[in-house]
Amino acid sequence: MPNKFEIEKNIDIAWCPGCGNFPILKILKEALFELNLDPKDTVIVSGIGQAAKIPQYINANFFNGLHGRALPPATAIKAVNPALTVIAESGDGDMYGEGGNHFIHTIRRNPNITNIVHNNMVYGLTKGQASPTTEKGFVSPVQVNGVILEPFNPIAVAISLGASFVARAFCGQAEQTKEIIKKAILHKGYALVDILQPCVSFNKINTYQWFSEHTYYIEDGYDPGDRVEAFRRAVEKEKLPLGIFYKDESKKTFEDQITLVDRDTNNIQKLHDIIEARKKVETHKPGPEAGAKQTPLFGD
Amino acid sequence: MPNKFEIEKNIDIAWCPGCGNFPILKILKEALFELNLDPKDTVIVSGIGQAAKIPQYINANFFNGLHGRALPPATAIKAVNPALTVIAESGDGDMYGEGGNHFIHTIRRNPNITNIVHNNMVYGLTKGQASPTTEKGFVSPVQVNGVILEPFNPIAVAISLGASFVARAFCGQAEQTKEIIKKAILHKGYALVDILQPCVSFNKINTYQWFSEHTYYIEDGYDPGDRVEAFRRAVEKEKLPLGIFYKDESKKTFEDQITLVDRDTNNIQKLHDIIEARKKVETHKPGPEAGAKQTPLFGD
Amino acid sequence: MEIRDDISIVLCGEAGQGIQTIEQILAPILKNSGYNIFASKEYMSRVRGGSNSTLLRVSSQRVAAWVDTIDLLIPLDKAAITHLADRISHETIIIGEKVKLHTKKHVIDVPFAQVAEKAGNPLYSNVVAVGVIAGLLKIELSVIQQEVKSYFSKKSEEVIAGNIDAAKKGYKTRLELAASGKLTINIKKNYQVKHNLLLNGTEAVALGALAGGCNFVSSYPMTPGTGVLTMLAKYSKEFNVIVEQAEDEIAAINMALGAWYAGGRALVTTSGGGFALMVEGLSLAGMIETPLVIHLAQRPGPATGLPTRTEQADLEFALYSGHGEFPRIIFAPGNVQDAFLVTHRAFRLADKYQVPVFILTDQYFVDSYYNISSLDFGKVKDKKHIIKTQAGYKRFKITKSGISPRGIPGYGEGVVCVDSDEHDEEGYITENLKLRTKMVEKRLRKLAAIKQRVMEPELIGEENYKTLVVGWGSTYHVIKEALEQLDCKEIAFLYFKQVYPLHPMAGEYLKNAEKTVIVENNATSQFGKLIKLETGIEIGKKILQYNGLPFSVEKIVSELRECNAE
Amino acid sequence: MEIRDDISIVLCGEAGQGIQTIEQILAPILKNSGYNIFASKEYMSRVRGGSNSTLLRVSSQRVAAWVDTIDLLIPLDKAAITHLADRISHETIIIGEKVKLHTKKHVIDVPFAQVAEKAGNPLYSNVVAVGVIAGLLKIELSVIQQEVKSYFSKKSEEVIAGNIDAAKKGYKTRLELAASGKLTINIKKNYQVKHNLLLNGTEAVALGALAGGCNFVSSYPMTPGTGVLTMLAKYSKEFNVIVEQAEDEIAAINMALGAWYAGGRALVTTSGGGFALMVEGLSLAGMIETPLVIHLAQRPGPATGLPTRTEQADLEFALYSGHGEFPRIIFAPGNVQDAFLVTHRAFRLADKYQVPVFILTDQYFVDSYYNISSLDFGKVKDKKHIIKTQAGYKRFKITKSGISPRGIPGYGEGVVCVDSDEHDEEGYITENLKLRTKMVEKRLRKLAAIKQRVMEPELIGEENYKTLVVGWGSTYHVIKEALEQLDCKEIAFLYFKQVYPLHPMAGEYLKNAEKTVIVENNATSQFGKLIKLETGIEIGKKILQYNGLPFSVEKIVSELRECNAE
Ligand SMILES: Cc1ncc(C[n+]2csc(CCOP(=O)(O)OP(=O)(O)O)c2C)c(N)n1
Ligand SMILES: Cc1ncc(C[n+]2csc(CCOP(=O)(O)OP(=O)(O)O)c2C)c(N)n1
Ligand code: SF4
Ligand code: SF4
Ligand SMILES: [Mg+2]
Ligand SMILES: [Mg+2]
Repeated sequence: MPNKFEIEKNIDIAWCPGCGNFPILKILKEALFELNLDPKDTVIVSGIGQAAKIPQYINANFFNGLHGRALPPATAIKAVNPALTVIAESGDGDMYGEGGNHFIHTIRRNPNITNIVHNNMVYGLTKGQASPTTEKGFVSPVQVNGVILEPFNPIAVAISLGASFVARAFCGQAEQTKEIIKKAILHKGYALVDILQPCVSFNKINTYQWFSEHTYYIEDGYDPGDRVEAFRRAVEKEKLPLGIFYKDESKKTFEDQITLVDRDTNNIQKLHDIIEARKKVETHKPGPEAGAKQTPLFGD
Repeated sequence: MPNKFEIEKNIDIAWCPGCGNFPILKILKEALFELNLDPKDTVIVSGIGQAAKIPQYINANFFNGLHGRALPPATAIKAVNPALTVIAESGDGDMYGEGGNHFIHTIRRNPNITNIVHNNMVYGLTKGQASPTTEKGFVSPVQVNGVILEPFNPIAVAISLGASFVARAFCGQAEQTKEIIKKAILHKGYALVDILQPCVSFNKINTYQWFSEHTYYIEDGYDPGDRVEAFRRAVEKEKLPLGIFYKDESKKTFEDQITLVDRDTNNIQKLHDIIEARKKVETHKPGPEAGAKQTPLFGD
Repeated sequence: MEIRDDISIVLCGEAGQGIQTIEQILAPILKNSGYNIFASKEYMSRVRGGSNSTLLRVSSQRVAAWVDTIDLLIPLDKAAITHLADRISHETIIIGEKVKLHTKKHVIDVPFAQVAEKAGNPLYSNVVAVGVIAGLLKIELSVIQQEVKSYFSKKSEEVIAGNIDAAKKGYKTRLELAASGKLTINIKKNYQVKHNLLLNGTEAVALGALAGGCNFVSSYPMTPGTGVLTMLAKYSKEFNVIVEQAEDEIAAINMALGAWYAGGRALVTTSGGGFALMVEGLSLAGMIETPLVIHLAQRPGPATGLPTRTEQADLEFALYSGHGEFPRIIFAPGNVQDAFLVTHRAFRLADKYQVPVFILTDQYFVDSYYNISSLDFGKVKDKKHIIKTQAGYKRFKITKSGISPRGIPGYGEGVVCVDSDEHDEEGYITENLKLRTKMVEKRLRKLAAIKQRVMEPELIGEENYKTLVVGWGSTYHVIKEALEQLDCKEIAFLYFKQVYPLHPMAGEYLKNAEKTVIVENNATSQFGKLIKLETGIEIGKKILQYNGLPFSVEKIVSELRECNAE
Repeated sequence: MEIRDDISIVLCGEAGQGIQTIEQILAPILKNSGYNIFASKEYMSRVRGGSNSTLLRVSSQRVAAWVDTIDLLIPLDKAAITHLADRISHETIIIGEKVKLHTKKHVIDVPFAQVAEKAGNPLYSNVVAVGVIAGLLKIELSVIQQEVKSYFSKKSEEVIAGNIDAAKKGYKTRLELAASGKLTINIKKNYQVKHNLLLNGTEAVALGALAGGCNFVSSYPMTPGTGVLTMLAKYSKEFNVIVEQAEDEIAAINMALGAWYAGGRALVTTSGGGFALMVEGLSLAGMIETPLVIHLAQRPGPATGLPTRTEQADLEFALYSGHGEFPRIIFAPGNVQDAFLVTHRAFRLADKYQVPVFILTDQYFVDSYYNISSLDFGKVKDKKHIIKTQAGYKRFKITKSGISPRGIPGYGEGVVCVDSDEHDEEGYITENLKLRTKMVEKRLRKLAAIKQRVMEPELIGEENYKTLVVGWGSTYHVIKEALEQLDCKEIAFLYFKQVYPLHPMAGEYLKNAEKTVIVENNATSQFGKLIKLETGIEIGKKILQYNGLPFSVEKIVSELRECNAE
């Protein structure tokens, strides 16, 4: 059976040969296909960057929005139409830099979306400046003396925020990564998949080889239900663990807790009723509750 | 000796009687005084909110900027003039909500500033909406069905970000809080002091009594150098630990690692020299390094 | 002294002294008794101290504008007298606690605190004032008692009883006042008013949004925009509205765009500083042609400015912000009926033209309320513009009108692709520069379509005016009443509820005037500049105010008198 | 064929094929050999595939403008011919690999790849092209060899040798071409040019900032604004500049304000989408009267738009954005000398008037370079406006000019208090509404002071023109060269390097014209609207382009011819 997520016509991909974005694209399309999803019920939401171009190469709905702003529309799309499968996907600069505040608060909301981050530890599209995940000492045209900021650890931060699914993968290992992505999509709630990805043009440090040498898979039998243990793993430095660090299936999703949109509400009639009722009210609705102070009049 | 940080003329404080902001104001002025600081070399940077009004009531320099944006100017002020003592102070909504992205990345920078957050678990100034630290279930005029988001745990997040000093205090306990603030100011690097603070007007849940009952001090002998242990404490839920969770004195500060501004550089002469030198260059500067690809022409 | 048509009552005190309670109890009683009422407030951005005041106008005719005049002042503290010094005349009757007020002005002494204390608690002073006013306005005692009871129904028995007693005691003083000949009020009641609707600007916008099918609101609290968020939250269950307090305004607008993209109808509500953070998202709306409705409630800037005050200084900001070029629509309602209508219309137009639509209000507008006979649903239609997609669906099909039929994901066979980069008809990124030109023109062409359906400015007054006064948004009632007072047939008022694009009649009306005057709550006459740009006509006289307060009828009257004398 | 004055060479290929290398090696050699040169590029926002091209003009006279004409085309791939189809005429000489190009057009066959392969690697094709061009332009072989060697000096011995060989082999083909009579170039050299300075817009702005004492830059990368950040980073040690890549543009602008507050001189550099996020900070700068310099390098919007292309569509955005009302200054340099000067001036004026100052450039401007004799430091002064504070210092002292002497923390006895709320003279929050009015007026009064020192528009051409062509920013050289070509005394060019406030002479110049024409790289004539607003004059003809490319000299020439014929 052909993969419906493949775009049929010839497309012209804007990535460098050898870029880690290619395997991610392939893995993602396969994962979507193997999960038996339908392109017309799948929405890929991205920001701006090299990674963020990914929806352009997949046959599905997409919302390729602003740099750093994939998560808010993704959350809203899922809330308005929970039948859709929603994937928010972008680069490390996009998700953890410009979009850092949405990363924090989207995790707190726990919408049932999958957040895939192509973590190449660099700003690819704008020519090689440091990203939040860049290692100290990395020299770039802007960081001429080398990066001095502590690298952002998305795994540790997501765990500290109570994310309900936290994983790291490496695009050099297709099968494992595909399995992780599939689990993330199937997970009911927010799922972070931080994918280590070489940028062959601008990151000469964190190459395929470097990642191979500096990663290992979390052993079978590891309990992804223990948050403190997950944190311990997350802050390991010598080698970066791969796999699912943490998982909490008991958490309610955002959509499950909010009023859902019924597209066919007849608001007009309801409004009429409300207005007529309001006119008739002879007395005023009760003031503040017992013990409550007067609500002061102010605000900024 | 009178406290130089007291404003001499009569001031008209805009807080509600009984508000936890009063003890914080008092504690802070005492801490600054006891540390022998000079108002003219002290800068208080704040955002907007009830907490953020604090610099208006202290005799010192202040930069009362935008809602959520205290940390970037604080970082810059310290970088431009490291001789100044810089305190960035605001409410929980300001620092963790609107300003969340700066919270993340300022910690990564590790400037030598003190970040004091008045955590009343509510938006005071705008009349009682939920803040990022509001507990689940809290009902407000906007969260009519109660808060459904996971509360933001500033301590855990700061630790996950590698903050070099992370503490929690409770404004109901003046002496201990003052000691923590003093230590934070003396700490060389970014120091977070999250101060639990009742809002008597809009938060009827987290009252003085509630905080007294739901907190305890971390025992003497606790080792604040162990990050994983600090995290374990940070995610405790039954009672909130007070005190210094984590401390790392080995980290270099931002200012120590950047070029410092020498106000009297004679740029004009240097520019002349550069331009003359450039005119004379017969051959072009070398291209990319060996092995480097051509830098592609692109960017977003 | 006898007052017959219209009384302006001002309650003033510290935040927390309960002036809002007085107003909240009185307003519905007065309306239900057949009085036209108007209430508005000016307040400080602080919780304690300071001075806040509420203006309550009670009249036989419809009045709905801010006045400086104070016929009856109830000062709850000493500072009130200083605070209102400019507005107190020797005709102002002051009722209050003489000992507390320390003023040389003549005060009709009603020892509120003493009376309240007798009723159980000096804190009930404000309810004594309720009684006094109700008494003076000849409300039946039982009605007040009933209202006070209901207002305090969630409090303890003791508090309820005490407050009822306080009201009663206040009520009694009315007889003394009348007997002494100091003050009698004989305003004609109109029992039709009883069936009227009390509505403020906030409510009108929120109800208009619901009429427009709004089912998603994502915003970050900011005075004076928050009220609409709160109102929608209140009705969220009944109307199936997803209400989300975003982490910041950037998230708010990007969520709203996501919601529209997925088939929802979303609103954001904010003020200038919050909107400043939405500007990139606005430009995104322009590019991906996703509808968007923005309620921008103005307050004085720059920056944090005066958070609880009023101004009309964000018109140019709304008009020109966002990088790149794309069309937009801006409404600025001047009365609650229009606020309801334009907000409803905003949703329809946003949906139809796939452009951002603004509703520009301000603090004065959202916080003021009055009775109207009803909301007119006449033009309220429930048309949606979503199509079911086919395979090969082109989200950005180039059409003559510039409007491409809008599909949503999951509805039909097509996929719906939108891209913030320049794109082809299917929504894919493109670097075809000829297509770029076409896409720019397609987007801008929608403005021509929009211009076909601009709301005409309303001419209030005689057609053969000599002087034409121009106003927009919240100055509507103030100018209208000022002109009624001036009662000069040669002056007419041109009221704009849609400020962009401008209706072609704007220029026509202006050309016919000998003198033109503009009234704006800002310092640089932003709408005047827009009129100049669009019609080439430079308005002769500018009446500007930027102290954070709304214009008063008196100010407009005196400025227009001057202008006529010039 | 012989070319004598001016040749337009275009190199075109896929990203990664090394056309930039060709240009980078050739430009300095050509300049040092006494040729005037101009180089500019148009490129796609992608890493692979697509077509990018570089225009290299070599001439005996100063030319510095984009032209459509291609005298000599070096296509490195097949797509190049299609990409440039509109610009290739039958006079265009194409030198390339016939077999590869598959075109019916006449191609002078130079088998680049074959030649390169012989030199060691087909990848060296681009350096073969370097050789061909250098040969045609009569550069000495040794000079090229030296330059190629130095360019590749960081690569392996083998690569260096191979490239030198490639250049040599390319060079040789020149003789064949000349011999065949197909192409001879005899452009006069001017050995003065050797001592000239090659500068692009980015460098000019960055050097201007350093001249203005810039010692702090906080920005977030965004094309085409990033170059200035990179340049300042490069010079950061030498000039003691703190360079910080912020987490987002909001942080960037708030850091910059903190830096100025503390005594630094800060710049932010960005493009429209990044500036959109700075708008709240801009308003803060207006309120706390903290100086600020913003380099806004425009690219086509809305939203992400065409990231690597050019446009002039953010003028209104820069002019009107930010909530509330406060003055600002906007420069739009049209040549590198002016870019240097206005950026320097921006720091001085920001410091003096305590307002935000914009430098509005665009992708075409920042990416284009050419030789100039030198940078004129004539007007470059090093005056700072910081005072030492006294106890009781009032940061916002109300003065006649509106400017309050500015202190910084830690320098003097006073404390320096700034507040985003409305404040009193000392900087404390206030709700005194009379003071509010005074503060609004104080802030706006600075505009009057600023207007005293506006840069006059430059009239290029004869005083007694009949047609006046108006341009601003990057169109400068294009319009100028077009007018030179037209060589018609009746047409003059009015060039604005400061676009706001407008100089009073603007209106005078326009009034004196029989016909007025404006040239803008946008779709709605934003500067034309500003002129109309400020001078009341509606410009007669608008020449607009919004396809992402700069205007060409030819386009302006033909539009102006038409206009004259009308
Ligand atoms: C508001 C805004 N700021 C800056 C940019 C420029 N920009 C585009 S992509 C990018 C960074 C890309 O880095 P990353 O997200 O890591 O993606 P990558 O290219 O590495 O895959 C930047 C800074 C932008 N488009 N919008
Ligand atoms: C950009 C922007 N958005 C919103 C606001 C409105 N606002 C002012 S303070 C505040 C929240 C205050 O909460 P917090 O920071 O917790 O301070 P508190 O008042 O509780 O001390 C908000 C939403 C603003 N001033 N600016
Ligand atoms: S620049 Fe880096 S991330 Fe972008 S396509 Fe090339 S290799 Fe991949
Ligand atoms: S509203 Fe809450 S936080 Fe603000 S002053 Fe009152 S009690 Fe304190
Ligand atoms: Mg990246
Ligand atoms: Mg708070």
